[in-house]
Amino acid sequence: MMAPLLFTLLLPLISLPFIYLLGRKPKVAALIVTVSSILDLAFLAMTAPTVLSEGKYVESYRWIPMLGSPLTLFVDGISLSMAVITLLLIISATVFSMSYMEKEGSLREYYILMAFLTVGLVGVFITSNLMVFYFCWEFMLIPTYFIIGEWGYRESYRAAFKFFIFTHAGAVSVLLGIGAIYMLTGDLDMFTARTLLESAPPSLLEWIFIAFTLGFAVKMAVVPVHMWLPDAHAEAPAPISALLSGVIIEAGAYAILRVSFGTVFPSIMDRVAGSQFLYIISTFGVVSAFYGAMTALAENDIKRIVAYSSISHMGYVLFGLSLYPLVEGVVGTVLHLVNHAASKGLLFLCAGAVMKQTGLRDIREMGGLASKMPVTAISTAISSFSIAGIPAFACFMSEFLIFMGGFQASSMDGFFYLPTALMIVATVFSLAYVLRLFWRVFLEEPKPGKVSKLPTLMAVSMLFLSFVNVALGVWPGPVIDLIGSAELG
Amino acid sequence: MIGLLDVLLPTVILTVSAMLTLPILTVIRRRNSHHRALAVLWIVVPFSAAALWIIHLSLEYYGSMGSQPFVFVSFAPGEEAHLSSSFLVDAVSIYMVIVYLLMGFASCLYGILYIGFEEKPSERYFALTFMVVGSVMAATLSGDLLTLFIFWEASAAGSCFLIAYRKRADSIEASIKYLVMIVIASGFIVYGLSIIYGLVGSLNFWVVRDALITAPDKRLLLAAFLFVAAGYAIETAVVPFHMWLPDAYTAAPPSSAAFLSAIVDQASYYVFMRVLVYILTPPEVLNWPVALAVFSALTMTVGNLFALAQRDVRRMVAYVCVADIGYNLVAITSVKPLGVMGNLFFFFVGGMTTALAFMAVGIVNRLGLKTLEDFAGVGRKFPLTSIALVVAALSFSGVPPFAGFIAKYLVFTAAIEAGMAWLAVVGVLNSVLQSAYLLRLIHYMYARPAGRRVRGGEPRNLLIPVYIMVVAIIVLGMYPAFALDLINPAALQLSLLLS
Amino acid sequence: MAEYSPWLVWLFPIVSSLWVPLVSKLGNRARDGFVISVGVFTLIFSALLIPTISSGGSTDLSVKWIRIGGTDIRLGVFIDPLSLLFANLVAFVGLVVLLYSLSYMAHEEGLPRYYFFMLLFIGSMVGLVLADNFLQLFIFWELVSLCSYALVSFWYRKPEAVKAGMKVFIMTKIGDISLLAGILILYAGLHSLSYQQIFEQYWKLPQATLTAVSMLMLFGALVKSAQLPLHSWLYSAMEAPTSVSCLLHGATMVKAGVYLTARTHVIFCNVPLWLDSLAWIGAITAVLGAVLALHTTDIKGVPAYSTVSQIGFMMAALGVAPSPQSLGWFAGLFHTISHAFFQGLGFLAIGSIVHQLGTRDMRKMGGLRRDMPITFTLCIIVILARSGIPPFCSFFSKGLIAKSLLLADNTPLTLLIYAAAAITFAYSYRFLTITFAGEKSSYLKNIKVHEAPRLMSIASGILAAGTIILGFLGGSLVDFLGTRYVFDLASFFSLESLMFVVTLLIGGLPIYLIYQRRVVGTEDLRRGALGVLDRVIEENYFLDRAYGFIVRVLLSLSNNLYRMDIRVMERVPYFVANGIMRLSHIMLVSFDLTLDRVVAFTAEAIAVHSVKVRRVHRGVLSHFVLAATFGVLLLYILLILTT
Amino acid sequence: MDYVILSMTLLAVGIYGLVTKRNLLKVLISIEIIAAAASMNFVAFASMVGGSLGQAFLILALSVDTTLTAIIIALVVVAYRDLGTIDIWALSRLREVRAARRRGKRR
Repeated sequence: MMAPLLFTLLLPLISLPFIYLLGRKPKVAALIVTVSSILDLAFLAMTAPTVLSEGKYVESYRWIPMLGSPLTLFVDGISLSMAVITLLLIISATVFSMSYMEKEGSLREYYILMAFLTVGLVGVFITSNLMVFYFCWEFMLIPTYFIIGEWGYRESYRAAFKFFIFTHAGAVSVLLGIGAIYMLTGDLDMFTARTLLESAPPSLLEWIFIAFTLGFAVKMAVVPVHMWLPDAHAEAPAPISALLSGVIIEAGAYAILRVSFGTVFPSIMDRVAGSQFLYIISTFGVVSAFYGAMTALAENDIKRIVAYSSISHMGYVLFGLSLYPLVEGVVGTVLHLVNHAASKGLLFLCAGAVMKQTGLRDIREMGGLASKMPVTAISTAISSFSIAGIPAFACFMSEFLIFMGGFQASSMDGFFYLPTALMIVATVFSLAYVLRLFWRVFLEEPKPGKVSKLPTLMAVSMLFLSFVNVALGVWPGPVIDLIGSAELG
Repeated sequence: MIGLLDVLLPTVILTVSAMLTLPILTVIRRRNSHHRALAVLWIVVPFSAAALWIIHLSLEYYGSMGSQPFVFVSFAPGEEAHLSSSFLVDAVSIYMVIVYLLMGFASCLYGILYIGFEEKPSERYFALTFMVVGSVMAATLSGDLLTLFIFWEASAAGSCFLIAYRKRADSIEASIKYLVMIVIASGFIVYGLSIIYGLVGSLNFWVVRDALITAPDKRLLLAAFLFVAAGYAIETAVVPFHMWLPDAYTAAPPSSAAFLSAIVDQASYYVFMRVLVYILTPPEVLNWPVALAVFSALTMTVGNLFALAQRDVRRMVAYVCVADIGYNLVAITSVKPLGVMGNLFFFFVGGMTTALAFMAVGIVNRLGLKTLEDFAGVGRKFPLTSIALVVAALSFSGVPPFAGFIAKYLVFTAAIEAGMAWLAVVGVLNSVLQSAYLLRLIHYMYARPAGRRVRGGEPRNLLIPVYIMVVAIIVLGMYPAFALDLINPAALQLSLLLS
Repeated sequence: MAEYSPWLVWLFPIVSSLWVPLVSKLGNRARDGFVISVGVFTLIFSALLIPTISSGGSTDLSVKWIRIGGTDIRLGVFIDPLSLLFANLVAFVGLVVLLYSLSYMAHEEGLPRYYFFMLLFIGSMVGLVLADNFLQLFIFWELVSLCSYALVSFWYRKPEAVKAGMKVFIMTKIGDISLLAGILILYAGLHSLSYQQIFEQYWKLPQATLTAVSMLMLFGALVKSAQLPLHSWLYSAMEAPTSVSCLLHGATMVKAGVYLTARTHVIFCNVPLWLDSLAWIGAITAVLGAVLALHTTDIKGVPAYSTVSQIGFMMAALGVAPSPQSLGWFAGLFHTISHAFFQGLGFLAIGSIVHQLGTRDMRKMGGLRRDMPITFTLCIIVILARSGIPPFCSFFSKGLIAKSLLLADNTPLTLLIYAAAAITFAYSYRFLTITFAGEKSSYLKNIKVHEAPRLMSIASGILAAGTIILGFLGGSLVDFLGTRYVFDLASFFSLESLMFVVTLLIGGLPIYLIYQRRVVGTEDLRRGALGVLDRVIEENYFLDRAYGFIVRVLLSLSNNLYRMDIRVMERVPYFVANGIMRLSHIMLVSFDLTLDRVVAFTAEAIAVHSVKVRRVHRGVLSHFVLAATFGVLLLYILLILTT
Repeated sequence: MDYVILSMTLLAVGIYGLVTKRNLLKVLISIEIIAAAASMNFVAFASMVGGSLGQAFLILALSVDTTLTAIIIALVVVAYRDLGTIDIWALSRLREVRAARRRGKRR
C-alpha cells in the first residue's frame, strides 16, 4: 500500500532517531536531513500525476474522530507547489548549514530541530484538515524558537521570544476561528466546512474571517504586526532566516488563501462586508509593500534589509490575495509565494555567506566584494534582481500576474485602480533598495579587511537556488499550470 | 452486575496497603541491598492490584452499559437505595479513576525517589499518598453527596499531612491555612447540603437532580447552590478562594506538590464539575453559567497575572495551577458535551502537566535553586530536566503537539459553542500571556549564562517518572484519540442527561 | 536553418552570452572569435528573415509559454517590416560595436562580464523588437535596462559609474512601470497580450481607456528614449565604456522607445492627445536637447544630448503621422536608422579620442586634427551626417521629417524642428572646432596621441560608409516598409531643402564667430540675460535638482519611517509587556495591601482589641477568609443578577 | 425558621472570628462555630423533612469535621512546639523572615 503523503509527513520524524544515533558528526546528521528531504520530495512527486489529472490527491487516516479531525492529507496544485519549494529550500538550507554552521556547537540538536521544522513546514501545506493544519502551524514555532535562540546572533533569544509570542498570539486567534467553525459545522475539513458554512449566519462568519485573517497576518508580518520579523530574521542563522522568510511567513499567506478565503470567505463574499474586507486587505498590502521597501532603503544591516524586503513582499502577496477570487490574482499570489521563497531564501543565504566570509553585518563597512567573492555576488545579483521584479528572474512573472489581476479587478471595481497603481510604483522602491544593497556590498573600491574563501557546499546550495530562480523566471509555465490545476474560487 | 465490592475494592486495596506500608517499608529499610528496588516494587504492587480491579470494573461496566449508563451501587438494596449511602459507576467516573491510578503511580514513584525512603518518617508519606489516592477514587465513584463529602474530606486530611511533611515553618503554616480553608469549605458544603436535604429529603445524586429541576422554591435553591458552589470553589481554589493554593504548593515538598496537583487538584475540579453539571440544577432552572463564567475569567486572568509577577519558579507553577482552574471552569460553565470532553481531557492532561512541572522544578530545587535568576543556565547543565520543563511549559501554553493544546482547544470550542465567545477570547488572550511568562522561564533557562550554583548532574532515576509524563503528554498530544475514546462515552452520557 | 531563424535571431545571442564566461577560459582569442561569430550569426539570422516578408509572412513558430485565466500567453516572433528593420539594425550595429570593442576594450579587466552583457544586450534588443506580445516585449524591455545597468557600471570600482548605473536603472524603471500599467490595462480590457489580437480588437476599448493606455505607454517610451523631462539618465550613462554608449545610442536602449511608439502607432493614432503629446514633446526635446549639447563641455555629452535631440526629431515625426505607413511614420523610422549610423559613428570616433586622451573634458582638447587624421575625417563625416548636409543620410531623413511637419500644417512644430536642426549644426560645429581646430592645449602637450588602432577605424569606417549610402537606399526602404509615399530623390533638391541648408548655416554662424573668429569670448556670453539662460542650461533646466529633491524627500521619508520602526514599532511589544508586568505587580501588591488594610480596619473598627497593623503581611489566614467571603458575595450578586 | 436565622448568625460570627482573630486557638473556635452553624442548619432542615436519614448524615458530617479539627489542633501543637508561636500573623511573618534570611545568606 502506498501512502506517499503520510510518508512525506512522517519521514522527518522517522529520521529523528537516526540523526540522534548517527549524528555525532554534524555532516552525517545534515546528510540524513538532506536525504530525508529528498525522499520527501520523491514521495510528493508521486502524487503529482494524480494532482495534474484530477486536481487533487487525498489520503485520510483516523486521528481524532471525536473532533471531526481525521488526519486528512491533501495536495492540490497550490499545496504541491508550496510543499515542493519548501523542501527545495530546506535541502538548500541544510546543505548550506553543513559549512555555514560548522563552527557552532551541538549541531546534532540543530539538525534534529531542523527535521522537526520540516514536519511542520511541509505539514502545513499538505493537509486540508484545519486541526492537522493548526498542529503543523504551531509545530513550526518550537524548533524555530530554539534554533533562533540557540544558534542566532547577538540577542537571539530575545528575538526568538518575540517571534514566538507574536506568532503564537496570532495562532490562538486562528484557534478561535477553528473552534467556531467546528461549532458551526462539526467538521474541520476545509472543503467540507466551506459547503457547510454556506448556511451559517454571515455576521458570525465575518468574525471568524477576521479572526483567521488577523492570526495569519501576524505570521505574514503585515505592517502593524510586523515587529517580530526584522529581529527574528536578522538574528536567526542564515539558513533559518532563509526558511523563515522563504516558507514560514509564506505559510501565513497560504493559510489566508486556503482558510480565510478558501473556507470562510465564499459564504460572505456577496455581502457588502465581503468586498470591504478585500479593500482593507489590499490597503494593508499596499502599506506593507511601501513600508517594507522604504525601511529596507534606510536600513544598514545586511540581514535586516532582506528582512524588511520580506515585509514588502508580503505586501505584494497580501495585495494579490485581496484580488480573490480572480484567477490571475490567486495564481499570481501562489506563484509569488513560490518565487519569493526561492529568491528570498537565496538572498538570505547570500547575506549569510557575506557575513560568514567577511565577518561584517553593516553594509557601510563593506564594498568592492564582487571581485573577492564572485559566486556570492552572482547569486546575490540573481536573487536581488528577482526580488526587484526584473524579468527572467523568478519574481517578475508572479508580480506581473498579480498586477494583471489587479487591473482585471480594477476594471470590475474601480477601487482597485489606486492600490494596483501604487503596488506597481512600489517596484521602483524594491529596485532601489536592492541596488543599494548590491552597490554597498559588492561594488566600488574594496575596503580593507579579510575575506575568507566560500566553502564549496555553500556555493553549491547558492548556485542551486540561483538555478531554480532563473528556471522559474524563464519558464514558469509548468508551475503556473500546476497551480492553475487547483480548484480556485 | 456491579457489586459494592467491585466499586470499593480499589480503595480498600490502597487503604490496606497504606496500613501495610508502615511495617513493610520499615522492614525494607533494614535490609542492606536492593532496598530502593524493593520500595519501588511496593509502590507497583498495590497500584497494579488496584488497576486490575479497575479494569475488571470497567469491563463489567462497559459490558452491561447498553441498558443503563448510570449504575448505582448501594449499601441498602432495592427501593431503599436512594436513602442509603451509595456509589455511582459511569463512564466519567471510570475514566477519572483510571486517570488517578496512572498519575498516582507516576507521582508516587517520583515521591519515593525524591523523598528518599531512607529518611525517617517517609513511610508515613507513602502511606498517606496511598490513602489519598484511595479516598479520591472512592469520592469519584460516590453516588450521593454525603459519600462524596466524606471521602473528599478524607483526602483533604491526608493531603494536609503531605504538605506539612517536612515540618518547616512555612509548610506547617501553609498546611494549617489549607486545612482551615478546607474546614470552612466543608462548613459551607454541609450548609448547602442541609438546604438541599430540606428541599429534597435525600442526597442521592439522582433523586436530588430530579427533584431540583422542579424545585418549588427558587430562593432556597439559590442559597443551596451558593453555599455548595462556594464550598467547592474554596476546595478547587477558584479566584478569589484560591489563596491557600500557591502557599501550600510552594511550601510543600515538590513531590507533594506534584502529587497534589496531579491527583487532588484534578479530583477537586472533577467534583466541582460533577456537582454542578450532573447534580445541581441545569442552567434552565438556575442560571449559574454566567456567574461562574465571570469567576472563570477572573481565575484565568488573576492566576496568569500573578504567575507573571512571581520570581519563585515553583510559586509560578502554582499560579499556573490556579490559571488552569480557570480553563477548567470555562468548560464546566459551557454545559456542553464538548465541554465535558474538554474537562475530562483537561483533568488528565492538566494534572500531568502541572505534576510534570512540579517534578522538573523539584529536581532543580534540590540544589536550592528557586528563583528565575537561579534558573539561569539550567537548560545547558540539566538538559533532560529542562526539556521536560519546556514540554510542560509549552503544554501549558497550549502549543501543539503537546496535549495541553487539545485540552485548551476543546475548552475554548465548548465556550464558543455555549455562546460565550467572550470567555473564549479571554481564555485565548490569557493563553498568550501564559506562553509569554513561561517562555520567559525558558529564556532564563537557555539564554542566560549559568550561575555558580548550577552544578552537578541530573538524577537519572528521578527522570524516569518525569519522562513517563513527558511521553504521555506528547503521545496524547499527537494522538489524543487514546484518551478521547474513553472520554467519548462520558460526553455522550452527558448529552443524554441534558436532553 | 532558415525557418528557425526567427527564434535563433534572438535566442542565439542570449544563449551564447551564457557561454561567454566558459569560452573565456580558453583564452582571449577564443573569446573574441566566439563573440564576433555570435554577432555575425545574429546578423545572418536577421538578414535571413528579410525574404520571409516578401514571401508573405513566416510560419507561426510560437509556443505556449504560460496559460492564465483561460488566456494563452505564447512565446513567439512577430515578423513584419518594422520589426525586421529594427532587428537588422540592432544586429548590424551590434556586430560593428563588437568589432570595435575587440580593440577598444582589449586591455580591460572583466571582459567575460562585458561580452556576456553585450551579447545579452543585443539579444534582448532583438528579442524586444521581434516580440509577439506585450509581455514578451516588456520582459526584453526590462532586460535591456538590466544590461544597460550592468554595462554602465562596468567599471564597478568607479563610484560614479556605479551611481550612474543605478540612476539609469531606476529612472528607466519608472518608465517601465508606466508601460507595464499600460499593458495590463490593455489586457484587462481585451484579455489578450498578443499584438495580432490587440491590433484587431483595440477599437473595442472605450476611448478613455485607450487614452489612458496610450499615455502610459507613451510615458514608458519617452523615458526609455530619454525625452524631456526624463532625459538626464542618458547623460549619466556616459560613464559606460564608449563602445557601450555606441550600442546604447545607436541601436538598443533608446531605440526601444522609438520602436514601441512606432509599433503602437496603429492603435494610438486615433488618440489625438497621444499624437499631440508625442509631437510636442518630441519637438521641444529636439530643441532643448540640442541646446544642452551646445552647452556641454563633456566630449561624450555632445553625442549624448544629440541623441536626446535627434530622438526628439523622430518622435515629432511620429507624432504628426496620422497613421502608420504615412510619411511622418516613415520619416521617423528613417531617421532612426540614419541616427543609428551617424551617432554610432560619432561614438566610435569619440571613443578613439577618449581612449587616447584619457579625459572627457573638451576644454582640455584642441588641435587634434594633426595627430588623429582618420578620427578627424570620421568626425567631419559625423557632423555632416548629423546636421543633414547632403548627400549624407540625415539630409534625407530630416528632410522627410520637415516635409511631414509641413504636411501636417503645424507651423510652431515646424519652426521648432528647424530651430533644432540649426542648433544641431551649431553644436556639431562647435565640437569640431574645440576638439580638432586650433592649437594643442597644454594638457595634450604632455601626452602622446596616436591614431586609433586599425580595428577601431575599420568598425568606424563601416558606419561611415553607411551614412553616405543610406540616404540613397530610402526608396527601397519605403518599399520594404510599405509606406504610402513615393520616395523620389529628385524631390529633395527643392526650395525646401535649400531653406533647410540655409537654416543650418544660420545655426553655424555664431559658432564660427565665437570659436574661430573669437568675436566674443565665451565668458562674455555668460553675462546678463544670457547668463541666466546659461545657468538654466548648466543646471540641466533644474531638472536634476528637482529629481534630487524628490529622491532626497523619499530617502528622508524612508529614514524617518525606519527610525519610527526602530524606535516606536519595535518598542510597542515591550511597552505592552511592561504594562502587563506592572499591572500584575500592582495587582499582586494591591490585592494583599487592600486585604491587609481591610482586615486591619475591621479589627480596629470593632476594636475588640486594638491591633496595630501597618506592615503588609502576605498570605495571612484572615485574608484568605476575607477574600473567600468577598467571593461568596460576588457569587451571590452575580447569581441574583442573572436569574 | 428561627433555627435557620440562628445558624446564619453563627456562621457570621464564625467568619468574623476567622477574619479578626490572630490566635490560632481562637481561629479554631471560630471554625467550630461555623461547623456548629452548618450542623444546626442540617438539623433544622432534617426536622422539616423528617426521617432518620438526616440525623445519620449529620453524625457523619460532624465526625468528619471533628477529625479535621483534630488534625488542625495537632498542627497547632506542632507549630507551637517547633516555632514557638500560635499567632497566625507571627507565623506568616516568620515565613517572611526566613525568606529574608535566605535572601540575605545568598548575598
